[in-house]
Amino acid sequence: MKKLINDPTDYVDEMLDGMVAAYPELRRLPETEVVVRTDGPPTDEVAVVSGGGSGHEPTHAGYVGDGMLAGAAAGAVFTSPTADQLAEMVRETDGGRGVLCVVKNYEGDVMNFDTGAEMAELDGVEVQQVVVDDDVAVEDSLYTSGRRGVCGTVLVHKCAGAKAAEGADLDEVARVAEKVVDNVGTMGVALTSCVTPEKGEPTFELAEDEIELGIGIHGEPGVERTGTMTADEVADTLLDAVLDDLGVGSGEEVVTIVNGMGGTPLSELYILQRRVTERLDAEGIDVHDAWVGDYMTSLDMMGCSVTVCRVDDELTDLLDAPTETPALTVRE
Amino acid sequence: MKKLINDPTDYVDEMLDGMVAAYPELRRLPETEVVVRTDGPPTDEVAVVSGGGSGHEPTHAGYVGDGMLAGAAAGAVFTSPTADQLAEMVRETDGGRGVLCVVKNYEGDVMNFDTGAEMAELDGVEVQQVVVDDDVAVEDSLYTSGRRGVCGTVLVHKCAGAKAAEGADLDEVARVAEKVVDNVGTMGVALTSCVTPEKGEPTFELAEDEIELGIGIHGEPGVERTGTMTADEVADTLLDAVLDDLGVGSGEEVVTIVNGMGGTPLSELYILQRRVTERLDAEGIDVHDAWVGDYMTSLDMMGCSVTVCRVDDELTDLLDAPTETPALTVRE
Amino acid sequence: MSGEDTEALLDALDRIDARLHDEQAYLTDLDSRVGDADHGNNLARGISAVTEKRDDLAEMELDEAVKTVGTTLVSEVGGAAGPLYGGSIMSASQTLDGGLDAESALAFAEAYREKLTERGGARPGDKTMVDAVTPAVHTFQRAIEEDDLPPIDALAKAVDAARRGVAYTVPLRASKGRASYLGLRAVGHRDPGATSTLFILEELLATATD
Amino acid sequence: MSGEDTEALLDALDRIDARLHDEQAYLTDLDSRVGDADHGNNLARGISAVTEKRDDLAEMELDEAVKTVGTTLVSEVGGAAGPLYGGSIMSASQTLDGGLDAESALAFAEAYREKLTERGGARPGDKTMVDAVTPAVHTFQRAIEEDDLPPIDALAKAVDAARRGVAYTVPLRASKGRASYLGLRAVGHRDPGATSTLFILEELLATATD
Ligand SMILES: Nc1ncnc2c1ncn2[C@@H]1O[C@H](COP(=O)(O)OP(=O)(O)O)[C@@H](O)[C@H]1O
Ligand SMILES: Nc1ncnc2c1ncn2[C@@H]1O[C@H](COP(=O)(O)OP(=O)(O)O)[C@@H](O)[C@H]1O
Ligand SMILES: [Mg+2]
Ligand SMILES: [Mg+2]
Ligand SMILES: [Mg+2]
Ligand SMILES: [Mg+2]
Repeated sequence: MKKLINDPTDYVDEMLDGMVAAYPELRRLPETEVVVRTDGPPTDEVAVVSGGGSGHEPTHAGYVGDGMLAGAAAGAVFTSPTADQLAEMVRETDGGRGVLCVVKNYEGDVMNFDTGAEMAELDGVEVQQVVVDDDVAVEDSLYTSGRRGVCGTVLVHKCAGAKAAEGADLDEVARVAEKVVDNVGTMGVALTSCVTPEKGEPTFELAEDEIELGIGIHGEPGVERTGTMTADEVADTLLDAVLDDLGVGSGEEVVTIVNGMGGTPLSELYILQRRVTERLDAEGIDVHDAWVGDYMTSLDMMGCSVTVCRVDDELTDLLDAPTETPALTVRE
Repeated sequence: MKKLINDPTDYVDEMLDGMVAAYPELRRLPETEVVVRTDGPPTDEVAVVSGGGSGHEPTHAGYVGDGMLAGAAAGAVFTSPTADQLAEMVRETDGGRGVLCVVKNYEGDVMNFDTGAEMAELDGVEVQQVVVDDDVAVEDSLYTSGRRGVCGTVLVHKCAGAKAAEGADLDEVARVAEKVVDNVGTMGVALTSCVTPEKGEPTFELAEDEIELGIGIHGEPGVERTGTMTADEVADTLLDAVLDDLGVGSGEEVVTIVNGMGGTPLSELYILQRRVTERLDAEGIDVHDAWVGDYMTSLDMMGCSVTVCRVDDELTDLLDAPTETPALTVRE
Repeated sequence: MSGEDTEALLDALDRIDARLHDEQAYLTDLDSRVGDADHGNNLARGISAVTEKRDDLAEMELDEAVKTVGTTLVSEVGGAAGPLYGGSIMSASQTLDGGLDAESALAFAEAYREKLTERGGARPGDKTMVDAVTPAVHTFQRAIEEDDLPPIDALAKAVDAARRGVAYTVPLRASKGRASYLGLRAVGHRDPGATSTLFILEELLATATD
Repeated sequence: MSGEDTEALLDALDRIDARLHDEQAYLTDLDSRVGDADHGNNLARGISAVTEKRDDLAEMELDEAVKTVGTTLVSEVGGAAGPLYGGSIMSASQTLDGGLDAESALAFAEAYREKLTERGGARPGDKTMVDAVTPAVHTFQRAIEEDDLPPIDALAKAVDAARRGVAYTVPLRASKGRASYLGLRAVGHRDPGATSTLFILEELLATATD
């Protein structure tokens, strides 16, 4: 499989260098894979930070900026960043009002963030943590490590970041983040596996007439392999699963994301969006905003996910608040 | 090849429906594949419009909005829109100050835009046309239909749209557009062919150890097939060709685009950007702004293009002017 | 029904419709070698739009019907083929205002060729549809004007000439259209537009000899 | 150089370094079946970072050196394996402050097992590295404490037990880690972390018997 890379072991380092080259408003903390705002942490705001394995671009550093994240830590491809990098990020972004860590629910991420937070707390930083587990494909049961955190995380970044920009305190920012977590669900599908730079081959094999439902964002195999479907069938399958899990119904208001996994053209995402809108209209569910694009990807995977988040006035105000980051800009 | 589509013949229609569903600020002109601003054409501004075959999303309709395009016409995949749709777009977007058509240099596009403009002129609309031919891969010679228009076109949209938003007249808006055309160059490379929805198979075959240099944006074969290269070698090859063509040198100021062709992950584009910045720094060329992302794609093609545009104060002001479109938002 | 000529036109359109759909994948495949893999799809979409208007066409005089075929192609095909095929047919349709005979067929052919070359700027040898059209029209003219052949025989000769024109495009590099970007790599492939022109002429001949 | 024990540690690390690089693709491939295709790369990156510190380690007492191995893994590996391997080694290193003998080896093994299960919350049968570690540690304890075997023989038995633990993960579904998302589809694949644990134990044994 061909890629536009140099040495695979330099993948993350060179990607981050390119990113800060393109966005002078971002900079790397020296000797780390942590990206923060060049103009320093806002001293009058809670810092919302995130991080995780690489390969999900524009997640995570793409959301660093005014009104969203104060910092983002990048691990190796699909591998949680290490605790000391996370501790460094927390220490560096704290402007005195505390730090909220937005963590996706993977054991590696949770363990490393836990340790990182402990280390920063020893240095006197106030830290809280919110764990996002929006993937409805996997039942939360004794037999799993809980549900995974996927694309809904971006909405947590947006709302928590906007709340922080309002000047709210750490408890309030954390409350808003939890509120999004409680109201968001996502389900994904893969048409092809991704190819990691180090392995250079598909993580799983799919035949020409197969798709994989319930995939995560790390090229993990999904929960069910099935025959190919039309775009409308895919939209229905993903949307049904999410609506069912959230119990959203007629008269409620939502924000949706039709998210590409990295190798799917935007045109196909719009074709899916068409059906998602048609379905939500038919069910009497009000769509406050519909995001379409590559928000949380899995390298070059062809596929998509559908996210639905139940919103109220507080959340819509936060979602509509201005932000300026490489991957998301909302004008005043 | 698997795709998230329904019937291939509905591809463009459903994509546009999904797009206007996601962006209420856009609407389709009835019975056409033309997308315009929902709030109507600005009556005090020249209307800048564009269009061409589909398959290049977010081009073209993704650039419709405040500060950029007043309208965009979508043809079938890789096929210029028809003259009557173009005429309809021109008539509908004219707010009384005339219309500038931004046309990419393909014979089909030029012929259809010519006819469409003639038809609208008969209805009393003042129309001017600017033809973009930024692809430096193909020599302009007796043996070609001139150079192709590719990703540099987005910069023409941005500058002409910003000039129109200032209230400039049609001649002035056209002058600015021509100025960008005179100063912009692009070269692209494919790692894989795209797959059109109707054909369902790669347009050309590339072996695992081959890449294709000098491709356009329609899955046309490129100008040279060569062995795989590292990201740095690719960046050098594309950048050298463009810089050489433009004759840009030390002390000059440029804006660059590292553009993905649709199937390439953002992380790889950043890796390319890293080298582009390194090279331009070394050559003493000042980078006013570096755009990285999918601006003009070729369906699901893996590959990229590098665009360089020589800028002066007039152009940087126009590029920095606020705009709000689905694919590009610049804050005040 | 507006007369024998229009009826013949409808027969021809039905045949062309069937043929272009049969050859849709082949033409698209040819275009994928030297262009952007859409020529067959473009023409199939166009001819379908034309035959959808069958009932309306049946009510028209020949020249009006042919003009409608042209405008329909212009407004449905897009790309290069739309204005070239559609615009040339539209423009040449005026020659048929007195119905179809040897003389008006000749005038139509020449008007079509003229508009096509004017619009696209291509000359013979540029590896485009012009390479099928020009020899076909010249041969048709000579057969009728100098050799006094009956129109059907003249058309048969014209089809042969177009076939040789298509073959002639194979060893050429292109100077017009998307194939021109390929330089020497276009050599060895036949031009899609010349090929579709041949298919259409073959169906016209089949209609005439039927 | 800080003594025989540290020298043995360095020998072991060199062997483990070679082994994990040899098995990097294999471990990653295992992880691609039930996880995210990075386990081999994660460990290879980690052990390389450790052996880069070879000269520093050589100057340290055994417990400090082992602790440094742990912190290096924690700060270089990331993912789940980083804190699990690195954190458990770090924490267990305290047991070695008097150097290496049968007793401290036993204490190290038990401390490692305890920290690992505490940190990850996995129990035997959850299809994780715990399935290799737990039987290995229990077997090692029994061999020394009850059967009075020399440490090397005890270690050999522990390696055997770990090997059976790895085999035991094959028919299981997972309840922890990424494999847990796969449900019954994880059945039939060995756990990558248990497998890498076995490889490391095999190299420890090889060092000891050398
Ligand atoms: N300038 C031209 N003059 C004459 N024929 C042309 C010209 N440009 C293209 N063609 C013809 O059009 C054909 C391609 O048509 P089509 O694929 O439908 O359009 P597009 O090139 O816009 O994709 C070519 O094979 C060639 O015969
Ligand atoms: N909660 C846990 N307890 C014990 N071991 C675990 C746990 N979660 C994962 N593992 C082990 O970690 C291995 C995966 O490591 P690795 O692939 O490096 O990390 P990641 O899962 O973050 O990609 C699994 O094969 C399993 O043995
Ligand atoms: Mg991982
Ligand atoms: Mg075309
Ligand atoms: Mg074509
Ligand atoms: Mg893993």
